Amino acid sequence: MSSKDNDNGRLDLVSIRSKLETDAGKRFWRSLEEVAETEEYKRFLNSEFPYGVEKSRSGMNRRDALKLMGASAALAGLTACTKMPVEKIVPYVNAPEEFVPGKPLFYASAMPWQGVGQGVLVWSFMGRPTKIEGNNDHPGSLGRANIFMQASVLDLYDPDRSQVLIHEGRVGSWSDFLVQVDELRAAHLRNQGAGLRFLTGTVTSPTLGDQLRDLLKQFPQAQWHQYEPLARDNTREGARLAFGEYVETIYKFDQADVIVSLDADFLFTHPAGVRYANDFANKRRVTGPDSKMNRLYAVEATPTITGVQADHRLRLRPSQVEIFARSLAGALGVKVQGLGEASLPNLPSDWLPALVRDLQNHRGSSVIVAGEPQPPAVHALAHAMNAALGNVGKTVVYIDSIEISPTNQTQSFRQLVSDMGSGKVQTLIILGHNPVYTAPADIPFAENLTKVQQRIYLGLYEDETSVLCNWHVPAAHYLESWGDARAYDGTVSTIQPLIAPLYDGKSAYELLTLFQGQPGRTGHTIVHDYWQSQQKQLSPQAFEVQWESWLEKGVIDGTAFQPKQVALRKDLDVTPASSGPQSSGLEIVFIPDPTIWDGSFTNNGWLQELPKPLTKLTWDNAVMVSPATAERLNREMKTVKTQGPGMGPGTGGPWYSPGPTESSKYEVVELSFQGRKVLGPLLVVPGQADDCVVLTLGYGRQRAGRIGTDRGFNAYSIRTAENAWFGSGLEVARTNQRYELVMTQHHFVIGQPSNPREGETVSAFHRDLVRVATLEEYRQNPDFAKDSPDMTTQAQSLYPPYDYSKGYQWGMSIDLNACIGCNACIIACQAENNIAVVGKDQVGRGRPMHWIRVDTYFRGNLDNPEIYHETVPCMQCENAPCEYVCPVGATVHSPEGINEMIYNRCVGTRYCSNNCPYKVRRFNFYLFSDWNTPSLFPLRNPRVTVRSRGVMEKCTYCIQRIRYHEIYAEEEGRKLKDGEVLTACQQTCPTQAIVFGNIRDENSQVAKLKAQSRKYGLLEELNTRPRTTYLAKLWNPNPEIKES
Amino acid sequence: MDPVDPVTEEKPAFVEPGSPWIAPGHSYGSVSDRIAGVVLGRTRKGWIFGFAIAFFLFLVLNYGITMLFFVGVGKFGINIPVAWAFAITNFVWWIGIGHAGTLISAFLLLMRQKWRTSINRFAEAMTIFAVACAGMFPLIHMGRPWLFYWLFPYPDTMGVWPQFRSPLVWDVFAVSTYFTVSLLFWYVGLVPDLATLRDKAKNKLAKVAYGFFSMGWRGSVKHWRRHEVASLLLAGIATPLVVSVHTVVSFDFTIAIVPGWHSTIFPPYFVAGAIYSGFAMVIMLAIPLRKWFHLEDFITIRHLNNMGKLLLATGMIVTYSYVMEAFMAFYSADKFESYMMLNRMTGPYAIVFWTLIACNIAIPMTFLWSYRIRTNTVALFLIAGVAQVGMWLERFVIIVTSLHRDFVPSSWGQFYPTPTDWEVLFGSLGLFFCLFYLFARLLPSISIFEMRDLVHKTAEEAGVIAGAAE
Amino acid sequence: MAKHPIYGLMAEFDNTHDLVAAAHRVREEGYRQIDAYTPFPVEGLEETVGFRLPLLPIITFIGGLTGCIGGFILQYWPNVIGYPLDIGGKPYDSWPSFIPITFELTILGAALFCVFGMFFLCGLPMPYHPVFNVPRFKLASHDRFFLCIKSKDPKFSLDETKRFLEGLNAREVSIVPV
Amino acid sequence: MAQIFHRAANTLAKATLYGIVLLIAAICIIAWEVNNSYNVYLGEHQVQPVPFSHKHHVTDDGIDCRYCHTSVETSSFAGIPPTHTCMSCHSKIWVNSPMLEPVRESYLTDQSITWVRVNELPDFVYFNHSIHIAKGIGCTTCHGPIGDMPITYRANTLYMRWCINCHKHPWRYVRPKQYVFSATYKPPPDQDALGRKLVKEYHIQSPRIITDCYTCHR
Repeated sequence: MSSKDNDNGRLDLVSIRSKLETDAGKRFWRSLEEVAETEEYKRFLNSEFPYGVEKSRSGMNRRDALKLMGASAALAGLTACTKMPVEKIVPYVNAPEEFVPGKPLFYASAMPWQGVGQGVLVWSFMGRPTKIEGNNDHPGSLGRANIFMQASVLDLYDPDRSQVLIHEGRVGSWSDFLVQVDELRAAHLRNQGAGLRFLTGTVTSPTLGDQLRDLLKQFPQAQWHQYEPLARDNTREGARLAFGEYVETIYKFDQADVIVSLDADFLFTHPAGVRYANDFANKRRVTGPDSKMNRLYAVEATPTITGVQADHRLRLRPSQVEIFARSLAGALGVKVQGLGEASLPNLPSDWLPALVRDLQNHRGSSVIVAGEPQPPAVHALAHAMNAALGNVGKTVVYIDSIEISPTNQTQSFRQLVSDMGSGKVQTLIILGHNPVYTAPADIPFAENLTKVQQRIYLGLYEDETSVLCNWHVPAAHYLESWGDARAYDGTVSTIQPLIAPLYDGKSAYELLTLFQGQPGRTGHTIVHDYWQSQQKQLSPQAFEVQWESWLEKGVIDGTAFQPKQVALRKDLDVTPASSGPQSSGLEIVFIPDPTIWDGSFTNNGWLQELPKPLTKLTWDNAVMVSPATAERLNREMKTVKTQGPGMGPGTGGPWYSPGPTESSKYEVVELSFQGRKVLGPLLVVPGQADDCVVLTLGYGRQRAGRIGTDRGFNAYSIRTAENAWFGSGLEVARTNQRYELVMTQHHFVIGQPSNPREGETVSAFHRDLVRVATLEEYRQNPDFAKDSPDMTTQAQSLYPPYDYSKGYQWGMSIDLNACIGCNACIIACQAENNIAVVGKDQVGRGRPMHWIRVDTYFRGNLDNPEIYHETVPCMQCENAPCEYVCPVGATVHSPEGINEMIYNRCVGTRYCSNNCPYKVRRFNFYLFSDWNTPSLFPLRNPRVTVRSRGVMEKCTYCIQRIRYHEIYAEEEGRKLKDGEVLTACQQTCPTQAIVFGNIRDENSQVAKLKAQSRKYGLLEELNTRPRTTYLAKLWNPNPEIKES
Repeated sequence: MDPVDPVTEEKPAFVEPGSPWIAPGHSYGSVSDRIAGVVLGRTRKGWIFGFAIAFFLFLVLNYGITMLFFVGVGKFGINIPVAWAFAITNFVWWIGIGHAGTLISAFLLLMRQKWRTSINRFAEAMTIFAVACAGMFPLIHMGRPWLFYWLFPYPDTMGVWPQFRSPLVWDVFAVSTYFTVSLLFWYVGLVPDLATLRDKAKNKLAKVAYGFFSMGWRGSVKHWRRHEVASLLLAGIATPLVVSVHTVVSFDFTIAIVPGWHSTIFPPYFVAGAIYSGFAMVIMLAIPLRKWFHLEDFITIRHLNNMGKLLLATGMIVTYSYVMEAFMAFYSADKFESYMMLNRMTGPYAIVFWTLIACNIAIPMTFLWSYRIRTNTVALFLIAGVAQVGMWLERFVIIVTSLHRDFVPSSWGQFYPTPTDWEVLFGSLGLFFCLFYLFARLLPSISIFEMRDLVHKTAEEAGVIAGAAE
Repeated sequence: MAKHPIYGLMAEFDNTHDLVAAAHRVREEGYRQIDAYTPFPVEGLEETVGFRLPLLPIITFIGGLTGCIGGFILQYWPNVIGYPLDIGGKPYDSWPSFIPITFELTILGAALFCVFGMFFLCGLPMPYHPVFNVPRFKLASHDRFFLCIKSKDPKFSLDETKRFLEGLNAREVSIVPV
Repeated sequence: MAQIFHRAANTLAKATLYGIVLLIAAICIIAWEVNNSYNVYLGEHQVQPVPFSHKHHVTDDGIDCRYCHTSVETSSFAGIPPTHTCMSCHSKIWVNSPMLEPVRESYLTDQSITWVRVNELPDFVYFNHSIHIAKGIGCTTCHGPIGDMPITYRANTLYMRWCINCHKHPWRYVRPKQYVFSATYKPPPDQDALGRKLVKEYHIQSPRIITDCYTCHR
């Protein structure tokens, strides 16, 4: 814990590390150029296994052996007759002022995601950011965070990040780069910027926008292109189609009673997903039989986070959604041109009329949301329907576009590439987003890129794009740089660095300022000066005060856009772009990956290992089809001979020890779409629309890092600009290859009720693990979730019960009605509690480490089942079965009712896990925690022990947070207030499904929730007396719709 | 039989006429020489060959354990939910095998069964080696085996103690007590025979070694009397001990709430199963032993027949337990129990379950009724082997099929053995046979003094030496 | 008492019958410092050599009692007094859980006391003993029976005793040097 | 038959048996002692880059603990003074002392002084200074007679057993808050009565709560 403080008052990590790490630190930090060329480095890049695990699998080397011996001797030495090791302690020379050693600090910042600022609050321990929370003051976050925000801190410390400037494949120097930029600038100043192009993602940052505008002014012939693979072109174009201009739509789900989602995953993939999830859940929060709930109708192809929550979910192929939208618009009496007369043959007859009546009964309190995959016409229809239902201004609000320059990004990109092809581009500056990998298959970006003379790429990683560029400038992570970004409603969020750039990375601002001819300006000056220039009325001193307060809050007050009055175009024409009905063949659907997004998180171990919602697939993507389609394909698929190496087996073992491979090997199929082919393993997903094949993006990367390289298959390779989201005419063929997919939950029993008799999902209901009713049933019988008296915890015991009537008594309530299964709690827990990543092989062997998991169960028919998410942390049973079997007392109960796990006492018999009926305990079968990669050390939460090999671990109700607050409350001589201690999962949960607190305090939120009649405990008949309890799930179906 | 005793070079006082438990024509001296001759004679090629194989397997075990210690317990195929598998299966299996030895030496002694005389020594040795093999497994299956001593109560720097409510701590006490008592019992029995070997050995080193371990035993009346009392006392306390040990081992499962483990029938069921597998092992050791070392005179067909009958009897108890376990699972109407049983019979491990039924019930219970099969050494050996495999599978089924699908279906999983799993299983056989080969070579496999006593009693009963004592 | 250069006199017998008969005669003759050496336990000799009620069962019982009480305290003390902890909601003194270890330690205590008590009472280990000086004594662990009258017996007299023993159907009588 | 062993073997055998018993007992006692002193450097002076004397600064100069260990009342970590703190005096006094050369060098070169840690706990122990201060546990209770230490040494084993002893009987060690930073405080003869009063006054939680594992391990 020592270093000089730099000018920002934050620590320079490099010097910390070089002091703390002697050997490894030297190798890692001081001779990067050497490292870059060594075999070791290449092996790292190609390694299939994440940090540290690979070595454990393939045996050990001498150093490991010595280390293990040393470690075990040291561990044993704590109690055995061994002399303790001498440790050093290193103080500061000059201590930074705001630090109190040992206490965390919080800084507000924002993470740009889809170009939109997501407000974050960052924990900083001794100058190192370790954990991301949502920012309470930020409209897009309200203190909540999603998986990408939570996991972004791992990217900061990713050892695979590019660490040096690369010029023509070799380590370059920054000064050479400055010279190069100067030359380019001079040249382009001469030719007015002809041939100078900037390629960025979606830009909402006012400062960056200002810089770009300035550049375009300096170089009038230069052009600025924007491209992101998941660009919201359809949304933008839909708005323009409806209103004649680009406007942003804001939905007020907290006002909406009836919601219709047309292929829209607004709870998760929408840039405002965190806020929308919060608003949506608030309208579903039930406190008693009198409570009201909103009603969600979802029309979609594959079950999404949003669709699973729908009270009525209609499976339609994406192309059919448009037909549905047209029918609905027609039924609602929307008068536009080109509506058409098509209708859906397989639509249940009572569906549409019931939906229309429901919407019309909720004029002004309903909302129709069109999803990004749908063509502009559907978006325009949604706008028209919202207008017709009187929702505009109530549940739907329009504002100016939050982007600096809203563009049709696909067109912009296509134009750039064609200019590149025709030699019109001399200098291309690419600001991130790895376009070589993400470019549509029919836009030959990579091929034309080499025709550009000077290719400069600013990126976090050495990736597919960087290798094709002359200059690769390592980018600064958002936690290392200054910046700003607009939230979904236009509010400007400030981005401030928590740490000096680890690898001397540059932000986009700092790169552009070079081209602006102002090389000396730092990121701080750029952003600061821009905002000062916007506040000319303030004196410099007053501005500094203002600036500090903005940074403190993380948002700039009063920058939210005001609602804008827009009118539907009179001549709105929604005639389908392509004439005639869609062909009846297979339809291909592309969706962003629910864990690694568009590929920008491919090298993030937390997200790779995060089980995808529903499929619980980890470390891979799959070719997802519905059960009926799988059966049909199985009958009809032709076998083809594939060229090339194919997918390989995944992982495997020798014949006498096949490992989990045989049972989890999936058939690899060849997909041919518009002449392009890709191989992928076939996976059946219940609830998906028939005759469509869903692929997730972001996998199959060639150069991602040791985590992400060569995982899954690349769906971009068959994704065209025209069919960016879906298209028909897909052909699927059998290849006779098999590939191992690894899932944390086994769905092999779905659809095979005969063997074994009781399938996984059937038995979940048989065992009352998920309790569910409709709102109507609940009103009639509020106690439906209660255990029958003969099965409750009142079971007789010969032993007197333990006295839990004093002090704090911690408990948790999880509202299944609010939980949307977004997984944010899992990543929050992983970040908070230093949970290790184990790799695909280990997950396949049943050894994932997540302390909290989201179980998924299906009910009803195979084709369109009801889908339930159940979040399962440790139940903290009062009569914990794990405790009395531990031979060394490594797991005991606290007087506050927490089931404690003491790692340093654990000898690893794993008996506790066997005896845990909920199976929430996790075991370090190997040395899963990375003790070798220096850059990952500062990521760790210093308040939680990093577990070693051979010990059990589990959810602790974030005891470090409880103790932290408890100690300071004790010092102040007061009791803890309700809500003062938040567990990591609770704090991040976008829907506030998880509530934790003192159950003895009757006024605490958790006690009130537990008093609800919907409360039930898992497996209470075992007399475990769980402290974590659930609130039963409720549906609010439309009584007019009879579903089978 | 040579009428002249090779040691005394005189005609023995008498030769016994034979009885069900010993072939005719033996004198005190001849039994002593025959049994001691195995130990004091030259090393045979067959012994070296067999020992080499066992030692190779022992090296395999060492390899497996080294990997486990250095790389981690993840070398086993275990996971969550199946956190115990081969190692604990092996543990219970070996402990069970151990039980027959103590039962023969203690229980049959109390019952005054004469036929125990010729089998108790090697059965006790088997017990000790089996318990040694068993005791190794809880250690190597720990995540941090170097901290094993935390399971023992001692005043540590932390001021904490073992958690005495845990069956694993009970195991520590039960197994270490069992090992200690078995070792003592065995040693007490060996002392007079070590004196015999001391007196017979020609080699100076052997003389010193046997002399050292016989501690100066001289067969005095007072020695014999105390020896007899001690043997009886030990038998008296070893009999409840042997029952308690497998009861405690069964507590590892019954104390837990896992469906398929949490069952009150387990203690007797485990004890019966232990004796079943133990006798199977005794048979499997006795048959080659009598053949290779020409001990057919002492381990007679009647011995094998009796052991076959015991195998049959314990097998029937085991069968009854299986039936009751299944019956109770359904009769209890407990959804977890009944699913567990159904899953055992029809789930992914059904093949293992039905193999176990075949090995433990169908085959032995069909054939052991026949006298001809019980007295046919090859058939008996094979049936004992089948039962041995069956008992291993039984433990595997109890442990793995109960764990792999317990309460919460989302956490269901599968267990697949890894090379390390097989290494330690076969390696432990190597360790056992290494020890047993050494034992058969270095120590008398049959109790010499008790055989002399048997000769005496046989002769007495036949009137060859009438009323000698009175 | 005069110091004798010899330990005693050793008579060798062929069978138990002769040995037991001889032993009775020796006792009747008034000798008390007698010992018999046999290859297996022979009944009916204890009284003749003056063997009283064995202490061993009492020692074993004490061992068992020590193990029992010690075992229970070993568990009771840490759980209730030393460092009480809430384990699975069970009371600190959940004595039924302490029974197995108490039982095992009872057995262990009894067995250890029994075995070590036996060796102690027998005076073992005693690798050197005068009787081993008799050349034919090695047959005592083979098939012969020996009766020894020790020189410290008040009635012992080398010649007389030797003559007496030879008259007892002994196969051979030899002097046992110290 | 000839004797195998010499007659001395009898004595030797018995002596060996008793010897083994004695040897085991001796090893246990020695191990216990070594583990409680040598292994934890108990009372052992550590060689430090600067021979800093707490005795001189605390007793002779009367500097308060908190002058250097600034965060002891507010944070889990008491704080090791930055070089700047040393120089705030030593830029004025003892400016040329050769003993202080490393301090001056550190200040000039901006390189930290690397001290040898004296009171060290394992990483999985989350000791918190501020709560102990707040509840009336004095510095010397754990750090020993710091005012009499010319060179700092470890005065207690800091073993868990040692910690637990106080957590089980806090009334034996608690002192009035005004004496927490006193290096010369001696417990009064009626410590037990005073302690029980202070335990109530300072709301020190019951031994069962503060001997809970999660008090220190997380």
